[in-house]
Amino acid sequence: MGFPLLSLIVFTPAAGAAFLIFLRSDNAMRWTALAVTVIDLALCILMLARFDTATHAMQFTETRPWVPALGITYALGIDGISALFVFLTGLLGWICVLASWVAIDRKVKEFMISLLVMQALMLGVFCALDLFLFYVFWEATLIPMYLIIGVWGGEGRVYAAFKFFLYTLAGSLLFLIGVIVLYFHGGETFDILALTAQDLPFQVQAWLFFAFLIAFAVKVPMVPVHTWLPDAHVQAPTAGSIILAGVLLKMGAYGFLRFSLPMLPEASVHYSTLMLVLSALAIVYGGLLALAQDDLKKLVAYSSISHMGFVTLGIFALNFRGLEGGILQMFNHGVTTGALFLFVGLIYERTHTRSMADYGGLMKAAPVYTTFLALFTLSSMALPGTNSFVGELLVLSGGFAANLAVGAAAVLGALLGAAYLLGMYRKVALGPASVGARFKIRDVNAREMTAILPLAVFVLWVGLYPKPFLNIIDASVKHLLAQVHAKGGGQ
Amino acid sequence: MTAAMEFLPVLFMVAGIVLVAGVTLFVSSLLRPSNPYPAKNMPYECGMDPAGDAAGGRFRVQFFILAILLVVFDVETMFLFPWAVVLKDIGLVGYVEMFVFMLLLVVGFAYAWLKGALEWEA
Amino acid sequence: MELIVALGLIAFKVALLIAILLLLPLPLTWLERKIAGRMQQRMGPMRVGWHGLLQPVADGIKLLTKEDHIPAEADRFLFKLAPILALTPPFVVFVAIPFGETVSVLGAEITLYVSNMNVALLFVFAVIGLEVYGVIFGGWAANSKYAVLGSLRTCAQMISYEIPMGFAVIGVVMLAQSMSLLEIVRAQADVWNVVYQPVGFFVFFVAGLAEAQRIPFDLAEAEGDLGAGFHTEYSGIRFAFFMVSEYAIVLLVSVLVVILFFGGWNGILVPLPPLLWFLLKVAFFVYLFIWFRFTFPRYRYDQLMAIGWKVLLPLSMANIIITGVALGAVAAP
Amino acid sequence: MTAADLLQSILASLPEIVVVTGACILLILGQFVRKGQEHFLVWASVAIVLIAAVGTLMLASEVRPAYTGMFIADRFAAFFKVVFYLATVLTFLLSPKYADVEGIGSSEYYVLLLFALSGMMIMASATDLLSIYVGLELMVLCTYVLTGYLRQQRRSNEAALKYVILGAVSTGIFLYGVSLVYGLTGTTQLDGMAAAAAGDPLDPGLLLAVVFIVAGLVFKVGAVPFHMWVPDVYEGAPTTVTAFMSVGPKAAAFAVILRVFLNPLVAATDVWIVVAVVAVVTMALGSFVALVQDNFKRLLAYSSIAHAGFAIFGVVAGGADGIASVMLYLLIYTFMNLGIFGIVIMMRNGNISGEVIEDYSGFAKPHPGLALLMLLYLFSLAGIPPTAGFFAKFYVLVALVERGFVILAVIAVLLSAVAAYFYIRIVMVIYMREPGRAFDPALTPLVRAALAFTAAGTIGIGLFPAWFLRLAQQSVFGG
Amino acid sequence: MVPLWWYILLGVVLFVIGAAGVLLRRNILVVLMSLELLLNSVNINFIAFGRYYHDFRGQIFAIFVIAITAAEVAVALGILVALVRNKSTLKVDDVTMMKG
Repeated sequence: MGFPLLSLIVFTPAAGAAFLIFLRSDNAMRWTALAVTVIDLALCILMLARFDTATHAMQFTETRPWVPALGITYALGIDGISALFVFLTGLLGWICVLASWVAIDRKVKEFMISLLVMQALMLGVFCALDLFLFYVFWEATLIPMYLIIGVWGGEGRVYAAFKFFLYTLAGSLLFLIGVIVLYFHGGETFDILALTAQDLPFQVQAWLFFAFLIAFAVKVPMVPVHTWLPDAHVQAPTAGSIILAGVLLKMGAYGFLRFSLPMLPEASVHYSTLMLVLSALAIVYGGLLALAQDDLKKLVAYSSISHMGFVTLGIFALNFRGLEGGILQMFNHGVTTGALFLFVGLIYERTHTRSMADYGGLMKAAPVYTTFLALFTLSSMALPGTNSFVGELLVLSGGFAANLAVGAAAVLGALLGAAYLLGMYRKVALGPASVGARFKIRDVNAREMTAILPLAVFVLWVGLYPKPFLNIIDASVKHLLAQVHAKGGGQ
Repeated sequence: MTAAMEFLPVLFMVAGIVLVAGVTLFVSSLLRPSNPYPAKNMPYECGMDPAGDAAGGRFRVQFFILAILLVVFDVETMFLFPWAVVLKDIGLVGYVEMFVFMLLLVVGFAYAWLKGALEWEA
Repeated sequence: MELIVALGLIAFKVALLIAILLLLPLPLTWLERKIAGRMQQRMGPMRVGWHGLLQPVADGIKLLTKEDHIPAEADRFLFKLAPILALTPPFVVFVAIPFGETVSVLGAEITLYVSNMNVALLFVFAVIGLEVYGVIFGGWAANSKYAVLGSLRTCAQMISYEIPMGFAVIGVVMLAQSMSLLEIVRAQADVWNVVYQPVGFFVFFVAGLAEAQRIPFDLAEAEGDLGAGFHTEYSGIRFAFFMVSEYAIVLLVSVLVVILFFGGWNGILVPLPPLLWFLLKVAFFVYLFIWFRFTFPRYRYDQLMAIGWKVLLPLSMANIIITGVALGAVAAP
Repeated sequence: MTAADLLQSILASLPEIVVVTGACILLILGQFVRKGQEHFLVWASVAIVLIAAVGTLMLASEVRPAYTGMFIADRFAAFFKVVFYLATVLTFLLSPKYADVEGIGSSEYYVLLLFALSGMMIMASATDLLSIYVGLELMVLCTYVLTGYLRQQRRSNEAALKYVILGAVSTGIFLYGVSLVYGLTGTTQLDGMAAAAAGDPLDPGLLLAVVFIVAGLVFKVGAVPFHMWVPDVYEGAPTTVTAFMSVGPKAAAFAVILRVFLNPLVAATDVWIVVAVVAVVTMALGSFVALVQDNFKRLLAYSSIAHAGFAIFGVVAGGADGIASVMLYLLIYTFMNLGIFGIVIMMRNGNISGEVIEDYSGFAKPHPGLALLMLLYLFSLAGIPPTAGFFAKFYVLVALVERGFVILAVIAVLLSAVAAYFYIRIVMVIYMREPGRAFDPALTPLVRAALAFTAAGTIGIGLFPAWFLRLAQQSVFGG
Repeated sequence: MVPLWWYILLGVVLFVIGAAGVLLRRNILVVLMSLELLLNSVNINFIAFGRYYHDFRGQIFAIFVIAITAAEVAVALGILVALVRNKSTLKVDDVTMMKG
């Protein structure tokens, strides 16, 4: 066991949160939080730099006994798939801090603590190699997120927080039962790798698959358990929305990748069509709902449902392109939708309205803002040259290979996306300057620019040269596919 | 059988008393006059008209405390009687245990005393 | 056949007991008034019969023919039930009391007790405890303030003194290793218990005085402040029942003192018949009751309670502990 | 029984003797304590418990049967006794200020708690139905009185009266079951019962008897259908007593239930079906009714019903893991529940009752630290990791699934999701409302210590459960 | 000799009467008396079984039950007194203040 890099990554934000308790000035807290998240990002980059893309095996592993009586260990480790999300989380962390720099003006200390704890827990989720540890991180994210939405959210924050909490709690508790059942079927261990190596009878796999499905589907969220998401997104503060869209939703898809597919391959193959249909449903349904929205945040929220549909579609296409596309799309969605929420937040800070009807002609008042908005809108539409194009293309080709009808539905969804996103951009940025009359809108300042630029860089980088990112996940995806098809058959 | 013979007289006795009392009452009812009128039927209150209800359920708490003390102490005696009977057969342990019991009893008694449960403020 | 004889014998003994106990108040009241007279330098009843000997009979007839008065507000059922409830327990207790071993009547050995229970002492206490019901019902049912107050006080007094009484007896049981009264008397063949248990005797006797509602503990019926206590509203024959019950209790306490502490029918020095010894001793204690009545002043109610709880109870508890230690010391090699 | 046996027995029951003797001495000494020196009583009581605790730990190394099979000092008992000590000491720490505020000036309060403690200890060690009964009564009699301790408040009187009457009925039911067991097996010793009943496990009379016994015990736990007393009693009793009752007597009843269930006699009957139904209904009722409560104490009462239900699931699971899971659950519940009650007790000051949930509106603003503690306890009660409450529930679920009761496990988690709602509702009130008035929590050093300790337990066991888990398991396996 | 089941039947009947009394009667004193009945049915069982087995344990248990019940009644009376002093009623229904 070498240098505990992953532990450092996971617990740096937690330590920062603990340190924050002793600070008094709001600004000191903001700077501290920023420093901590930047350090964390640096550590993530260090991790990526030392990451060996050639192997699918877990890297940077750490193992310590935790509860030996029950075979629970404190085990961390990452493969290509998790590495990408660890990095994504690190990337979004400091952006969240920046996004809430002035938006959060009361109980700053509590907010920053919640944010940092949240980040630590999410990093933990992606790094955990022990099911119990994973579950602890997974479930514990509810606490800070509940507070972030409930305390610093909008008008209906309490309702939204409750809804978020109870939906995800109910889902994950069933997951817990699944975990325990798996524990006893898999030789009384919580070691994810050991459990992956087990051969379970199909009957058991099928039950577990649905137990897991409920938990992950709520998190992703898939139709029909998506209803918490619009409420949560709309009510959450900007940083909360970024975390939700950027990372939290990925945890569900990550669950599919880490547990459902490798541990329950037969069931995954068996029920893949169902999952594909649900994904297509989410894509189209989410798109249609987004089309009908006037509220900017709601629009982005529903578009999230649609985009996450692409992710699950790619995953359950169960072929190489689909999987790679799905995973890349998760990353892209984190960057792009995170950015969109950030943009909605920026404008909301200035005008205190999110209704598209109130906007128009922003182009003149805030040219820089609208330019970058255009970039991210196009990215969200998956225009060639942006990140989402690469991901969506891979997903679609994988999807068509898996199921023609589902692929066709996905294309329809992509078109819908173009419709509502362009509509949104037209209403907000173009046209007569209705807002300028009522609000004094200033353009983005340096701090905001600092948050926006890296995201923009990633949009273009992935869009133009996705190879490094695909390289990271390649080996792991191949291994995963081999696992699924070795046991689950198909293709 | 012997137990029945020992306790049968109790029944005889009760029956006998009820019988005697009944006969006496009957004889008395033949002999005595009966001349009730409202003033005579009033409860005795030194000749004044009675005021208020006598059996309204309001009386000093002291009576309750006494009742409770009785219940507790009387039942303690119940343990002492059998012990006293078999004192010599019960051995050292039984002998010592009852002293522990008595000690606890004394503690309870001392507490009641200190607490003023035994004071009867006139 | 044997069974019928046995049952007949029991019935006869019970009837005899009832008769004696019912008639005993006659001479006792006479004696009491006579003794009172002597103590107070006067004659006592002299009019009815020789030296007033028929006075009790006249009183009895008077009570029998007096109007039976029931207050208007009374609970009539309980009011009528109470005197019988008060009358029963002291009579029933006598079933368990032995007056001697046996006597020969026409060549047949007849026991001088109705029943030899192995738990006689427990039985005695259990039944005496029931006396409270007659008192409380009587006072409550009359719905008169004096009666209610009197009955409450009487009850409190009776239950307060029941505890030291019970504790006092335990010393005796420890000595005799039995709860049978017969065995207890037999155990005193050589030495009377009063020698080993002076404190027990003192506590028992004083508590007995209080149980019988006799001076100096007759607070409950103190004429001055409570009319006549719980039987304020009773008249005629029902009142007589209460009186008979009180005398029966006086007799009972005397008998118990003799049995438990003064060797029962075991005589000393003078070889008299056992039964005579027994009756003499009982008579002495009955006389003591009467003597006290005209000698002591009445206690206040708080004093009464203080004596019961703060003097007699600690004494009796100490008595048990000391007796236990002493017995242990004797038993230890 | 020779003198040597007696000495052995005295040794085995030394902690109980210490507590009872200490309580007696305090009872008398307490009468001489002058006004304003009550802290002497607190420290004396704590000292007594600590001495007893030392005794228990020293005796825990081996199994010591005592008093001719009536009593045993083993690890199982030691574990529960430690739970009782914890509950009692924490209650002591929380009490003085609250007693001041409520005007409870008398020393009997502490003495009664000590006597209740001794009753619970006897229950944990009892191996004969008679000693179980005596311990049980010693405990409940004290809690009856403590419940009615606010003599001037009708609510307190009423709660106590209800408690006494219903408690006596449950005792009656328990005793009736005991008498039937005695009649059918000819013995009241737990071991003897099993031996006598061997070979004829399905005697319906025996089943009935065991059901009666379990019903009587279930009352003390507060499970359906004998739960009706819980909310009223919890609401009416002084809050410190409520805190104590929600932990101590409940754990004691579980100790007895587990002892009885360890017994092959019970294992042979199909009582577990009844118990499973009880567990489900209890949890459902506790969780759903708590949703609509406005009174904090009442809410916690229903919450405690729900938690009892969850712990009973552990009993249903049975086996070593099942029993260990119940024990661990109770230990953890002691920390978190006393923690949250500590907050409620602390809030009772001045004209704030601390009993209405609305009283806590915006509590986080002026007192972020205390609010954080509350958050911790509440999420622990809801069973969210990384708090101890999660691990408690987790282990029960593990035990359930191990025995194949997956459906029961699913029901349990779904109901606990319902229960989570009312805990986070309180979080909502303290964090998401604006404070309506000034708070003046009675935060004495003792209360601080109690809160710190419970918080440390709640988070500590959550993060490092291994040691506590091993403790619970060893208490079952090695006892 | 009276057969064992007579005693058991008596016990059952007393138990049922006692339970019914507790549940149905409204006067608290009567409820307390019903409780006594309930517990005495247990005592009858114990003593009958003890005699049946020629075993002292039944009687010992009965004595303990009596003693502890006495303590219980003492506590109940004490609480009742406190309640009556706050509000003079003995009716169960009048007592109820807390709901839900």
